[in-house]
Amino acid sequence: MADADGADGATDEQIGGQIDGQSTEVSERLAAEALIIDVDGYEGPLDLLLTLSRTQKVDLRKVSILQLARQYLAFVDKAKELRIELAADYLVMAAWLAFLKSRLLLPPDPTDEGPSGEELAAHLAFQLERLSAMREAAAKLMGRDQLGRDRFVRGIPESYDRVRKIKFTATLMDLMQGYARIRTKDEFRPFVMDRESVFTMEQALERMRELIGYAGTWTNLMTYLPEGWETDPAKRRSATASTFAASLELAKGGHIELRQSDMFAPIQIRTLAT
Amino acid sequence: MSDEDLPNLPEGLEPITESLFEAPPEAEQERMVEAILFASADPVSIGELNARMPHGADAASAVQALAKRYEGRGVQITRVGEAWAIRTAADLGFLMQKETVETRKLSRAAIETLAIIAYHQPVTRAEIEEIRGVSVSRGTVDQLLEMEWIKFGRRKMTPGRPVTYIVTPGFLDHFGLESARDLPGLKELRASGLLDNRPPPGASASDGAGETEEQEELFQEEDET
Amino acid sequence: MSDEDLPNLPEGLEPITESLFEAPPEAEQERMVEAILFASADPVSIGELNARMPHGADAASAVQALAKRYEGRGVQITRVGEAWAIRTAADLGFLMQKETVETRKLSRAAIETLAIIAYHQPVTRAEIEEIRGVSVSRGTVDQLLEMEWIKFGRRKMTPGRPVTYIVTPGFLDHFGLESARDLPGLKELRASGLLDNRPPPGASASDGAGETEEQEELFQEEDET
Repeated sequence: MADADGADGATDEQIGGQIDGQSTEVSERLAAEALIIDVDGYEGPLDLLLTLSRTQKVDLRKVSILQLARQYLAFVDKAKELRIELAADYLVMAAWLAFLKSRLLLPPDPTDEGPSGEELAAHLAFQLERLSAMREAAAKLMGRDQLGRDRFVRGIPESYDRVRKIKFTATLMDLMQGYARIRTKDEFRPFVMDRESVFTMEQALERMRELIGYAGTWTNLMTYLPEGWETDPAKRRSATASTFAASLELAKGGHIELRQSDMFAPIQIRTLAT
Repeated sequence: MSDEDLPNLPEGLEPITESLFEAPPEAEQERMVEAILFASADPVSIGELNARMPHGADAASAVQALAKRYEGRGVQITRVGEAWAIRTAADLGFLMQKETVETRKLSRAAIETLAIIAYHQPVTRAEIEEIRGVSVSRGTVDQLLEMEWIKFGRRKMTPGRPVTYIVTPGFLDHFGLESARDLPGLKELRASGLLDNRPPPGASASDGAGETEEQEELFQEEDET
Repeated sequence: MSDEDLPNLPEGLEPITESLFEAPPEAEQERMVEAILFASADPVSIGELNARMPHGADAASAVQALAKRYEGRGVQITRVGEAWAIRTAADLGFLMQKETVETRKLSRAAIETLAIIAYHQPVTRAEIEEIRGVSVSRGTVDQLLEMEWIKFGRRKMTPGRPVTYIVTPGFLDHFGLESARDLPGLKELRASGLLDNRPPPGASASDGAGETEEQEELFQEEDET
């Protein structure tokens, strides 16, 4: 904490200068220079207050906040007089301390619900003590045996190899499906619609468009079934359905007309003369 | 595997697992911990030690035995949070000019901020600023984060859910602390109430109470381990 | 620095250097060597040790003493050319490897081979190939053997006396089966709708039954062994 001590010394002088008041211009200018340097050296108004409080040379808990406020305000006045630009933080603190000073000096106003001057002063004392304690703790921390300075790590660390081991696994489902795949591989194929005995409507439409031109007279729809599809029941069913659907499509387009004389009677179609 | 895990078998029948994964004798476990710790520059956790040692080994007690064996030697078996590392004895630092790492000189602000985080963790930036009475520059916190001496803790349950900072195992390792509880003067500071988050008079006290509890918890956590 | 470097002084006159830089006790020298060897990034020669240690120290004998102290420990003080270093004991090298296990699905060929063995055990390689309709690579069988899911059964009483394969208790354990007979039959597989295939044309309960019978017979044989 050599730094802080140094700051202390400087502040002592500077406070002394203020109290002396009427000194020569030269010493005033020297004091002004000291102030500029010191303001730069402080880490904010609380730090400045802490430094000022040290001049009281008493336990931080017993520091006279009133006296401290006076010292701080005197410092700020001096700074203004010497046209030192003070950071806003310092001025806010000055205003607050001026308020605190008035609170401490005037008898308490019973109508005021805010915290009393004593409470505010006690909190400020706590803040100062806490900051001081943290500074000491920081110094103790930095005084410990540090790694890379006092204590050292292994100079030749042995990086250890990562051995990758692959573990294979399978589920019962994989096993069963695998077996089924082999045992049924002759017939096995992915489940898809059996295209072999399906005659699609597109196919039927294409076929009928070619043939329709010749159907000037009423013709049985069943005669339009493609060759080879009439006998196998599955094929016949598919071809019939698609041919019928195709004929409906053609009728919708106005290419043909349909008729059926009775229920389950043959469906007949013919081209519309256009 | 502990003994409790083994099935009760009729006398004379050895469980197969036992013979397959017999834990190595204690002296051997100590050698293993010794080898692993010597090989690593970073602290190694008990969990990792156990993972690397044969099944059934008890790294925790082997480490303890090893630490005892190295008492007073040129290197020390040191505890760093949940992990263990070997470090040279501090009194021999003078021999190591060659190894000395030139660390970036920390500013006064950075050192104070670090101390505040260590003693008040988990702590928000606003709390650090209140304690120091001055705003904390981003660079200061960034530098400490970069050095991996501090890291983000969980967010505070206060409006805005601000992030908190806590110190890392790297911090403990650097300053030779077994845990945050071993910070110098921590007990005295706590006893004197200087680590309490005392809100300024007139401010609501509720925030402060919660914080202290959380802090308590954090140090407690350290205690238990 | 060796004794020869000291100036010859008249008898009775102690050289000042000697009293100023008294050599540390032997135990202390050992600690120093220990710390230096530990922290140094390279093996350290006796000359360098002497240069780094306080005046009057005898690094060579300190190294010897330290090496003795580490005999049988997890790390060894090893000579590397003209220099000395701390190294992991050779028998503990295995601790310096970290095994990472990666789980992968068994290949289709391996699964099919395994399934055939499970359903048809004991089964020869020729039989597996006949059932699969493709040749079985040596690697596939070796892999299953290595996984300890299959093992050799007894030789078949056919020309050439080929070896057979059967599944292991490890296999049953992995698939949660009491015995290979618990494997669902083809019919059940189909009935469960797990398989996207139609029964073969004209297929037949008889076909399936025959299969099962055949299998049953095989398993019976298995049981006897």
